[in-house]
Amino acid sequence: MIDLVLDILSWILLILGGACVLIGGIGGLRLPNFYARIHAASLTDTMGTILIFVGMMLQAGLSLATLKLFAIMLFLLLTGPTATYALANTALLSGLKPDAGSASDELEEDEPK
Amino acid sequence: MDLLAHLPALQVVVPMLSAPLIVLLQPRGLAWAGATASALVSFAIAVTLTLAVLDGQTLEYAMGGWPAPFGITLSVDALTALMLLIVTGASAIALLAAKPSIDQQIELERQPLFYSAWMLAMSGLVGIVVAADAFNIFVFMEISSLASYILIAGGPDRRALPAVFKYLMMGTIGATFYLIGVGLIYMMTGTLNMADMEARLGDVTDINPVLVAAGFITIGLALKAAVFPLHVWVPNAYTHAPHMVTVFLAACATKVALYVLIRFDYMIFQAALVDHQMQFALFAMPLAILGILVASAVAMFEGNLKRLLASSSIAQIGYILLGASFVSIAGLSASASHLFNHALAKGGLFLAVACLAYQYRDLRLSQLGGASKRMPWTCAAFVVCGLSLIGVPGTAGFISKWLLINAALQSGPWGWALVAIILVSSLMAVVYIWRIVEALYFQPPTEEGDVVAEAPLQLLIITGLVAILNIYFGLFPQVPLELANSAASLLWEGAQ
Amino acid sequence: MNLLELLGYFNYWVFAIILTVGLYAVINKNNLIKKLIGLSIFQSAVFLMYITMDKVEGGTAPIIQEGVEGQIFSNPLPQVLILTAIVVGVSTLALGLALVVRINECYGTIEENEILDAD
Amino acid sequence: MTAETAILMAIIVPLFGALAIVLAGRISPNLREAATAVTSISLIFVVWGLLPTIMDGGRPAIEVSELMPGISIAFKVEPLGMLFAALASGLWLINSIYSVGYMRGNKEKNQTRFFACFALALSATMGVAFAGNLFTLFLFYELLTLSTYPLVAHKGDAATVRSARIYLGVLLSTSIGLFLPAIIWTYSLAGTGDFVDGGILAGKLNDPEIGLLLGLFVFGIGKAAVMPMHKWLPAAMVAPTPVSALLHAVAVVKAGVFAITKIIVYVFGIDFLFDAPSSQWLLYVAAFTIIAASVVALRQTNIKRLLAYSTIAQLSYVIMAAAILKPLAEVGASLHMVAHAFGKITLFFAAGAIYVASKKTEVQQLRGIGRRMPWTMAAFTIGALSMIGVPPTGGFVSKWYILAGAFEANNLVAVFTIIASTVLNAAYFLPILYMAWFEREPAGGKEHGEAPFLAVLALCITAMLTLAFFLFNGPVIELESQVLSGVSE
Amino acid sequence: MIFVFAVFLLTLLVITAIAIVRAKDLFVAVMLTSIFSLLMAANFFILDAADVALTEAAVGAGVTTVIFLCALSLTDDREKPREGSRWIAFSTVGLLALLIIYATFDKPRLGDPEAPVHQHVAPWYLEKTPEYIDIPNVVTAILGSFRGYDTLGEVFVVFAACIGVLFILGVSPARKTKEVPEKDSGLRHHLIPQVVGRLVIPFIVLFGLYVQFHGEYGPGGGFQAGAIIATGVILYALLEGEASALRAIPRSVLLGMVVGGALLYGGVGVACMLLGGSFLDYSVLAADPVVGQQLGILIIEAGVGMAVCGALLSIYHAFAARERLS
Repeated sequence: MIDLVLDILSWILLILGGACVLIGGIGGLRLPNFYARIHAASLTDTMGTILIFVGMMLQAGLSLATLKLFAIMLFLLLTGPTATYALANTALLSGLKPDAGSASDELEEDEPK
Repeated sequence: MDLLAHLPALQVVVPMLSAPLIVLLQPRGLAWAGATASALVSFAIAVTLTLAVLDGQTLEYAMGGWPAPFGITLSVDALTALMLLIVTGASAIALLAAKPSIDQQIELERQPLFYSAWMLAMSGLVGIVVAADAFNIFVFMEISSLASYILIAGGPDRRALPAVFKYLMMGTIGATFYLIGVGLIYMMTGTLNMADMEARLGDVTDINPVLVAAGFITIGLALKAAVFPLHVWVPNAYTHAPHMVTVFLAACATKVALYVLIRFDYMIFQAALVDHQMQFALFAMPLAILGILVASAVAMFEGNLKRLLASSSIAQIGYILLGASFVSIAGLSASASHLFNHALAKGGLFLAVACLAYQYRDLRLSQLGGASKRMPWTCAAFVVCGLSLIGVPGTAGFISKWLLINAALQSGPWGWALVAIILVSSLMAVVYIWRIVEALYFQPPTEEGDVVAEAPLQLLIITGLVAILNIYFGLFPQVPLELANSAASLLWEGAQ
Repeated sequence: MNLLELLGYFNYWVFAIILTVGLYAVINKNNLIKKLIGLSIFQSAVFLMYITMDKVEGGTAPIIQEGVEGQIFSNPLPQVLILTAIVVGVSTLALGLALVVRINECYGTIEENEILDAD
Repeated sequence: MTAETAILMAIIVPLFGALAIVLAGRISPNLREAATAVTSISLIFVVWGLLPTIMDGGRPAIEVSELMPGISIAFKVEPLGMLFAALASGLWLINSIYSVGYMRGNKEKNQTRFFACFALALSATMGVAFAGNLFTLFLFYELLTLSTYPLVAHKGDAATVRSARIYLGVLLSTSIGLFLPAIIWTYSLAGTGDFVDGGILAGKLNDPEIGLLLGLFVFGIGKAAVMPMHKWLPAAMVAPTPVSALLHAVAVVKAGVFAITKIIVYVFGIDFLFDAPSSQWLLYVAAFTIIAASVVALRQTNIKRLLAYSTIAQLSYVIMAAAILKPLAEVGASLHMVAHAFGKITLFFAAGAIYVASKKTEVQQLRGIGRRMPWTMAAFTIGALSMIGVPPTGGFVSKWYILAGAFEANNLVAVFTIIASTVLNAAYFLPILYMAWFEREPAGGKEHGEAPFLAVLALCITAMLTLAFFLFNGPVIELESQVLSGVSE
Repeated sequence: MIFVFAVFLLTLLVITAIAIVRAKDLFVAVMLTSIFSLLMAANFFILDAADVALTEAAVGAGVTTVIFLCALSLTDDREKPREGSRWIAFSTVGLLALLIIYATFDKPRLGDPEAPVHQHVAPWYLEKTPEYIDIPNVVTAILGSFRGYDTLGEVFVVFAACIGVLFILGVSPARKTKEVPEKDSGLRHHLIPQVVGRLVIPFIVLFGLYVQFHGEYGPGGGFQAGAIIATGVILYALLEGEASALRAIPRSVLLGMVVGGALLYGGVGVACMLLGGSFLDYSVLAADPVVGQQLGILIIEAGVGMAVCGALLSIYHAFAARERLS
């Protein structure tokens, strides 16, 4: 009984997480300019990560695997946003003006320095 | 276990472990001394091993005590011994002579790395020679290749770099092809030990992968051995490398790959691929002949001394392959002895070139005027080695030419045509060697005038020694011939 | 032919395709770094071939747990070989890149044809 | 000193001589010349010391090293070789005396290299003379080619280097392209290449191939200058005269005909060859060469080139005599080897002396030179007469024997050739003599006297030898008859 | 299920490969290469090759990318368009592909337990490892002992690469830490990466050590550990800047690690010889051969770890210390 509930729950989480990742991906492709895109990307590595990992933990139940998964999640939660920050920062330093709604920076955005 | 039993392992381990130690030798000259010492030691080991296998026995050594095919084994037989002599001998001689030339070409602070790379190259080549395990050959092939890239990259001018890059590309592709071939064979036999492969390939039913494997291994090794159409990396690499490196590599590097190729084709595929004779007659022989003729022709019109000799090396590789492609004992022993004699002749020639380069910046023939006045001994040595390369009687080169022609005569209806080709190419050799000799002797001297300014004594003595060896082995070739013959019969048994 | 068999062929074909793609880059590209990238692809294709052949139906990674009986293990040998091969690959790559850097310093370009013109 | 060591000494002495010359050359010219003289004298002692042994029918032999089963470096002294060696070593001494005079008179450069290579060439010649099998013969044959190359290219200017290239090209390519295959063929047929009385090929080979193999040998041995392989000899005339004198009148060219004779006698075997019709062509080729070369010689204006073509003709005399394959003719062959050696070296010496004294190289310039250089021209006359074959000179004797052999074999081609060539020889030598002695010197010619003393001395000695050989040719016939007795039984 | 996934991954692999070759921007190409390696690693994992997967992830995706980026920062990261026909290349590689595919049709099918690969040698390893060496990870057993000689060779390949890069880039091992201009003083003025990095690096190193010493039991071993620790230090260098990284671990120490690791491995082999065994025969290291084997493997893995870590770091520094050519 409880297993079933856990299973369903975990699947829901997994699917949601998958959805987040998917949305993040689509956003990364479709959004007009760089800063908007990294928002989408950040969605992937925060929300997506959390949901999927929790789902998987539920799948694994209480075991060494869970612990490992938790560690990995922690790690991702630390690194992901940092990477995003670094990216945005570099973009700013390399003279990319945050100017919402314009697709003007396409050119530079092709070559992140 | 007594020392002799350990020698096959020590042959590889001594130079290998000396490499890291040499890196630590900073003070002037010590690195050179260390490298030379270790090269001499391994040459001594090679000689001992040769004496041990002269009576036709084979030494086996199980690494880590694990029996074949589970562990990696080393095996030393007559052919191996011959190659060991060539590799360690070339390395020792080159190193003995090297110091002045290297000091001239490479900054002191980079020398420890350089000599350590030299040791690695040598241990890699030796490792390939003694290995009895297909994958182990790959590993040591990579060691030797990486090390030789480093050595060549030490060349004086910037053109060395693209040359090395090309060599690196083609070398890696060759090694990877070899790896694919070995993988396919492993897939069909489940073993990596070469003797075991031979045994088990016999009862492989689906022949396709084996055929493809044979193709990959042959192409891969041919790339490394600079067999004719795949030789494009050689001229630049040899031309722009440091002179002593050219001495070392030209004497043995490509030959080792060729040795592996012959071993594979005779020992392993013979059992699996029926009508080996045909296969050879169809592929190897035309390539060999083309290589001989084309490369000699190129050499005839080449203006740069080192590049000229490099092209002639390609032609000589053709000779060795040609001998093997007769698929007869006579042909094989001709190849084996030519392995030795060409190493001797070409090594001597490049040593002489190193001496010349000590006085002449520019090694184009047109710039070498009056060399015979300035460096008489060097030029004399050069002439002697050149005659040996041509195959004039009384020099080492003649022995293998004679054997090769005999083998060609016995090789069936086309024998005379082959003899004709060999003779024609010899005449081409006469032409390109004589172009150099005339440049050295009968060209108006350059502005330096004709004061005697010889290369350093160390370099000169070794060069002269090699020249004398060329004559000695032309008059008393018994030992190498004995090795070559037993090697040939060994391969022949493998082929039957 | 069952799914596994199809996958087997598929693996080998992917190996062939990646191999050729890599080799194509090596042969046809002018940019030296691109050549090196192609070379690394070329090599990893071979890794795929080796690893493909070590798979055993229903097998697991060759790590023997205590007390578990009758497991099937995949073939450890190709894995060992490829461990070696990977390291060899990266070593070659490092050396090649070092060369490229020096070439760029000496010639001011890393395009092969321009280098050939330079000499 | 046993005979065996004597053989080795004969080859080693000049080698060390060369070394000594190089070292001495560093110190002083005189020391170098002394080294040359010492070497040549000691060589004569070594070689002529062997003579008695051979006369008593001894055949000392020695094997140095066996390279491959059946193929070894071995030496064996037999009458022909003995004759050749004695001739070469003897004339070397005279020639070195002459060279000193000539080289110094001309102030040539690189004299050290010159004398050193000369010694090397002599060592190679000894090797050819004493070779015990085909392989050894080939070895020293090539060595001779290579050691004479620097002598030919001595002057070092572009034209010289070009002719030297022809010299080397013809000799090497014929030897590698034809001689070597012939040797290998012989080895694969007979399993050995040793020189044995009566030949080694008897019965191993049937008719058409015999002619082919013989052809490979004859044309492969380019040094014999059988047409069309003769081009190198005129080319070699760019060398200093001593070289032309000793090497291209005696050592090198004689090495060629000597090798051919030796191969005919000891590899094929006279009787075996006589029964093989397909070997007849050799006679005709030789005959053709004689006539053709003489005709060409008629039209030469440069003295040395004229002598060169005359040499080509005279060499073919020897070959033709050998090819008649009759004992008397064989005797004639070896007699002619000696006679021509004496005569031709005299002529070259004279030509060189004229060049040193007056820098004259053309026939037309010789008008009335007889008055200025009586000794030289006297010697020249004797040499010329010997070439034509007028008694009392050595040339007469040898021609006599050859003719006798030709009649014995009633071989009319040979007879006709000899007569015709004699006429031709007269036709190109007599005008020179007439010009030299009886015509007036054109006015305004530069004053000059005799050549340096040493040169004149040398050429007088050889002229004397030419005359003496008319009477004292006993030992040669003695030796030759030994060869024939060895063959006939 | 898993096979569908495999097919998916493989397809992705092919697509990535083609994308890499087509990409004109080398930076993009390098990033894609790193992704390619990750996909490859995933494939390896599906095919039961845990160790290889770990190595490919650490070396292929991690270190290789870093070195590539170093090289890119020193050269030009745009590829010039290439004129001229490409049909020769196409036909060559096409021929090659056909050749291989032709070969595949006689290959034993994937996973066939009867395939010769699984018959001859491999079962012996699986069955004898507990008896002779008695460590769970058969791969490590083979790597360390049965084919230890190959691994020795491999270490020397890494060594060769290290001295090669040092030699070619002309950075002498003797010279002490060469002063690096302030411009590349890392991200010291960026707070967040600083903090996070400081937080993460210890764990990376710790994980590296775990992989190193857990190699006998689980996937992992010297190479992977070396690579992971190296990446940790490289991250430190990125954060704190070259100079401080070199202050922490100077070049001489790195070179010492390389040399030491190589010598340690070789030394074990020689020691075995001296103790009467054959080269690399660890059984003689202890009274009980099995213990001896385990001891030997432990030591040589340590040597491998040292050598690889040192080599990768020296290579990184050799590149990073170089001025960009304007």
